[in-house]
Amino acid sequence: MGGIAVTTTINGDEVDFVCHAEETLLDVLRDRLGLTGAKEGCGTGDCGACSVIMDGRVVCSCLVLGAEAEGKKIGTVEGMASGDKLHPLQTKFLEHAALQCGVCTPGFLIAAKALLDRNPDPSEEEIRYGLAGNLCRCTGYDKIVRAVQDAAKVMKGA
Amino acid sequence: MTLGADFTGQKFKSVGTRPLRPDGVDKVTGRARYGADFNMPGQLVGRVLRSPHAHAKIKKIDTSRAEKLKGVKAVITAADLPDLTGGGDMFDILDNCMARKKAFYDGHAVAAVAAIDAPTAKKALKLIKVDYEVLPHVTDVDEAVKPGAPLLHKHMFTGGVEPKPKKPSNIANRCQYGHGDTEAGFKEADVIIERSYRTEQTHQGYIEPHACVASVSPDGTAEMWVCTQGHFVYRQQCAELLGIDVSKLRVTSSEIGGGFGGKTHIWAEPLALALSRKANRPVKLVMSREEVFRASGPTSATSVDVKLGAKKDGTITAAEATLRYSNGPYAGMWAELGAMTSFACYDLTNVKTVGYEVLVNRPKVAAYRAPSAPMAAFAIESAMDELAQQIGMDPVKFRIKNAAKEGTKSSYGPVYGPIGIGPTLEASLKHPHMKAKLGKNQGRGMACGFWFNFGGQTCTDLNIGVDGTVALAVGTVDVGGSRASLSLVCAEELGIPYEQVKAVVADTSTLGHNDMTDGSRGTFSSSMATIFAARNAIKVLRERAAQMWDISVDDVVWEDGQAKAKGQKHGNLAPLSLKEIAAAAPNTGGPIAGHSEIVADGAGVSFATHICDVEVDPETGATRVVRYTVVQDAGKAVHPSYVEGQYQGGAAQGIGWALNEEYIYGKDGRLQNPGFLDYRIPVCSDLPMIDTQILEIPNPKHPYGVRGVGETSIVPPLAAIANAVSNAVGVRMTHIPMSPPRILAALEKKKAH
Amino acid sequence: MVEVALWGALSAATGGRKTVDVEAKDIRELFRKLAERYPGLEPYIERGIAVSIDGVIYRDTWSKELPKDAEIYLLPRISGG
Amino acid sequence: MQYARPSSIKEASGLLAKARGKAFVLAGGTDLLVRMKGDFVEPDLIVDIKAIKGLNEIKKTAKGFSIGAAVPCAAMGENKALKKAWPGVVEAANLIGSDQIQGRCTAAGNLCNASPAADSVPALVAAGAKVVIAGPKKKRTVAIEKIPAGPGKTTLAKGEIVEAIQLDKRPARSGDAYLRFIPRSEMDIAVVSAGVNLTLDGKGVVKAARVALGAVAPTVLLLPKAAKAIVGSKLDEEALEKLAAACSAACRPIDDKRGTVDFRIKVAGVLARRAAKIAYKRAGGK
Repeated sequence: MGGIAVTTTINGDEVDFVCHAEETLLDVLRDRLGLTGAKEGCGTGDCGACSVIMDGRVVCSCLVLGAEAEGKKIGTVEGMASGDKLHPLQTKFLEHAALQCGVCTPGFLIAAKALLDRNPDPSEEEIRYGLAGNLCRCTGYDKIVRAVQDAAKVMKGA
Repeated sequence: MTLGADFTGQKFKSVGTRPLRPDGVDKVTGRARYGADFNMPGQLVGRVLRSPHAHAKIKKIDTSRAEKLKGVKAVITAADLPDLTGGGDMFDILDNCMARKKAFYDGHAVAAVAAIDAPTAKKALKLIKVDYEVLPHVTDVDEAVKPGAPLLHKHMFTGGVEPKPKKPSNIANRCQYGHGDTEAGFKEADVIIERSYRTEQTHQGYIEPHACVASVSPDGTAEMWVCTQGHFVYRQQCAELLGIDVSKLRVTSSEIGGGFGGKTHIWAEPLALALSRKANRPVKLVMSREEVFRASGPTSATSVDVKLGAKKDGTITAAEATLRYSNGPYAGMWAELGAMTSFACYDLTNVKTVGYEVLVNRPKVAAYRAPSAPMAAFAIESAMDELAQQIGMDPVKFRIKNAAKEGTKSSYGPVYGPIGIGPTLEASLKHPHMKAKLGKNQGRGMACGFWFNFGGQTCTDLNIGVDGTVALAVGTVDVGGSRASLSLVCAEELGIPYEQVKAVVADTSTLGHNDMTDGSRGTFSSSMATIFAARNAIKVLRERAAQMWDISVDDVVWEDGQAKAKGQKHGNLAPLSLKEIAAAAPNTGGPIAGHSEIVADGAGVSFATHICDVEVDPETGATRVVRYTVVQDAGKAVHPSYVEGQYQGGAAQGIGWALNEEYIYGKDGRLQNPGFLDYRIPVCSDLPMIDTQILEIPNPKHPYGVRGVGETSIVPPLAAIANAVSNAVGVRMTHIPMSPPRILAALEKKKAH
Repeated sequence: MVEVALWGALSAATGGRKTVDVEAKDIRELFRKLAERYPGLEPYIERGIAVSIDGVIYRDTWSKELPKDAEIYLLPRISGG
Repeated sequence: MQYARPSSIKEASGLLAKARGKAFVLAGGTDLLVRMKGDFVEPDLIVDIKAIKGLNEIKKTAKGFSIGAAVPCAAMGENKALKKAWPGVVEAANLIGSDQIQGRCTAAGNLCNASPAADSVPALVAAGAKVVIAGPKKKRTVAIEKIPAGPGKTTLAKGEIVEAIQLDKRPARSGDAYLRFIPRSEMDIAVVSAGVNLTLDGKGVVKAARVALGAVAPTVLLLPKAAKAIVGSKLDEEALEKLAAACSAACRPIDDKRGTVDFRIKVAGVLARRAAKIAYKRAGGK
């Protein structure tokens, strides 16, 4: 059964792949491109662990077909650091112990980056509603919100 | 080799600080590899066919058409897993992995395939024809004990009852705990209350579905990469079920995406191994979220009756509880744990608890964070709150008056050593949260909680690198940051900086057997083993230093990470650092290491008191948690950030359980909400910040005073929120979760009369 | 001689006795004597019993001594979450 | 399964009309891919409409707004003019799922998925929206409440695709609002929901009104009787009571894993009252 040839951009690099019509972008990232940062927690858009940025918007990659990635600009957690310098969100998540098992962390980092790109100075409530699409079962969210608040301060140069 | 495990009350340099965890960067950059992130060349995709019926006899399974489908490399049924267990618990695990004669619940595995890709595997499952004879089912814990309820096992007679009952029943076992004479106690009471409570079944809710890659070779050796809370136990059990020598099965624990007890039990792992053996190719088997809900190990649904009697001055004269816990199709000890923990926080002269293990057509129950304790605490702490109210006594003071202390005979038997229930109550009384103002439709509630804690088999290797840095290999899986805490303990005992230690979780071929990371034992037992391994290494380091200085080892002491020569006659000898001793190792006897293989014992229990404010919308019954405080005793917080993380995580799970989480079964016995849309765990915008206060009452049986803290925090929330709702809108909720429809119905009933 | 208290199911297997007096210096001797006197206890000992000595819970390590006047309590092995 | 990405609506509806097996339109995909993952549907053809020019635009003309079928709900929330004119419609569209879902899901998709609990539909029905439907041969425009036919079913014929949702220019002193009940604060499907749209006269008296309820019947309910209860009033207590009573009386809900019959009947009235008050204030009422 022939696949669909797709050309897209991931973390700034041009990438070609072939996928089945029903294959999701998440399956492509993980099983064909070896980018296992995005995780499948549910496959139905309810947990956010597969979040990536596509053309500037945070989306669940499990609810996007691989074929739809044609010509898009995709950002995954693997692309957040620049060289060996971590993104402020990555640094603050570590400093605040905002992760325990860490399986939801890639999704949270992507969603928090999209949130801060759009709203550089969010209130606690705006952070909590902005991250409501990402489930975490270990932390109770407290330290995640504090890490995002701290990162926002650093990124604003305050 | 134990060199005295007792608490010494020493001052700490590293322990108690908050460094970055050693495995953190991989986790924030997406490099960390979890169960489903691992692949082996030539691997096949494994998929499981599951029963759509709640209770059905399996008459015949025709796999012929599936086996013929192009791209299918192996198809297995229970016939491919001959019973090597000899009965008992292991047989139940085998039967649960794949149904042998009967499917006992919606989702019970009946067959499995391994194929070259997912579409082929999916098609193959559809070609397997199973001939079921559907039987009547029962999924409710109270219905299952009624006469005439459908029986899961024809030959199940209730254990723990003398004389042995004649008729079979769905009650697998009865247990009893307590002391004194409750009848007499109730006669002395001025006030008696009797209430019945129910809690629905909930799931641990870890975000990572179960996943493994298994590879079995015809020469009897095998390898498995799996997300688990205990790879040694997984190896032991999988080897037994598959008939493989334990030492020939190497199991590597991947990073684990949450467990909370749900990954202390094998589910599809033996199927992946069996498929790989049959196909002679590695098999990757990853559960879907729906499969995790239908066919892993949720906790029990419960039905608990409580009777309490007390004098006007607040002294409890008698306390009784009867606890029915659903076990799924196989007998466990879940009600027994409930019966043991029910009144554990209290100093009672007359107490009696009776537990019944009830079998139902639901998935096999597994541990979920302080298993069985939250449900018992919900019933007891709600009743205690109501009793205090009827006597007109402040709920915290009522508990302080009856709290267990050192020397109290616990309701589950033994006398307590030094314990923290009193201090957590005193601390909560003084906490600013207790005096904060409440708004409209808001209420405050509190509750206490307890969990055992235990040690168990642990071994640790500590190797001094050629450059003097330290590699620490532990066998307890790190779910919530224990590699950071164990590195701190190792650095403390060796007297070197934290950054000089690198802790890893070793696979089963590099360390001796380690028990599961459960029962909050991870940090407790591995820190003890790490301390002894470090002390053994120090012994070797002192011998090597003595050799280097050519003096007697008795004149060498280890201080601040260095070997020092004692006594004037050695005055001129400069201390030797770890780096220097390591550099000379080739000449002084070879690699330097310290090992420790122990049964860590003397685990100290961990008590907590929680305070919760809620706001209830009287027109819709919606409840919102507006403030939450956890006060818990940690003995010694090795890495305070991760101790706080355990307090906050446990509370959040408790809040979800209290308000929204439940398994919903239809009349057809099928699970209606196997997904994160309708199995509603708390989202970020549901919760306030969760404030924590760590108390440190040292555990005398641990060198640093450490207690296990991982589980207690889930015990109080159910009752704390129920009591807060009652304080806010004046209705006593007796059914968990307190979903809006249930609260609204209770409010309507209250308005009606 | 030590006085050993039995939890629910164990007392059922000894004909309802709540406590038993046994001459034993350590856990191994205790289990051996109990099994001889009450064969009904065999399966429980086999599955693993937790031994509480003065309020501290120990696994069934045979060499663990039983101090003369200590409070000994036998409990089911507990699994956690 | 075949995947097609036509560049014109004519080509798209042609593909759907000629399709032999089961064919589905893909806009945001946040419903379709969930149903595919759960094996509720196994499409033979998916027609992705996001490459069709004009479908991902919000056009503002003298006659009102036209929202393309491929416009993600997040974009509706970012359109200041639309948000100012129709706050109720936009807040309903923005309540569908998380930011991750908002970046993909569309109001047209929400409509065509035809869930009785669809969030954007009650607000659009209250707003009196119309739907432009492109068929293989001709186009037609119908009132939005005509589209849902029951859980998962619409009145669209084979080959027909929703091209845009239109909102007419509003009379002055108008306001709309949408509220829903969910057990959590986010991420849930509405247990019950209410959309109210009204216009006031110079003295703050309700001149015209439309009231719609979600998740209380096989399709969204447009309730003229409930609207009549508040027309002619300044939303005093008595009018609000009559509104709530009319809404509760019209409900035909079911017991399911999200809510009970009694709960939905009672809370439908509560939400309608609260939404009416918000709409009234937005329309300039005191």
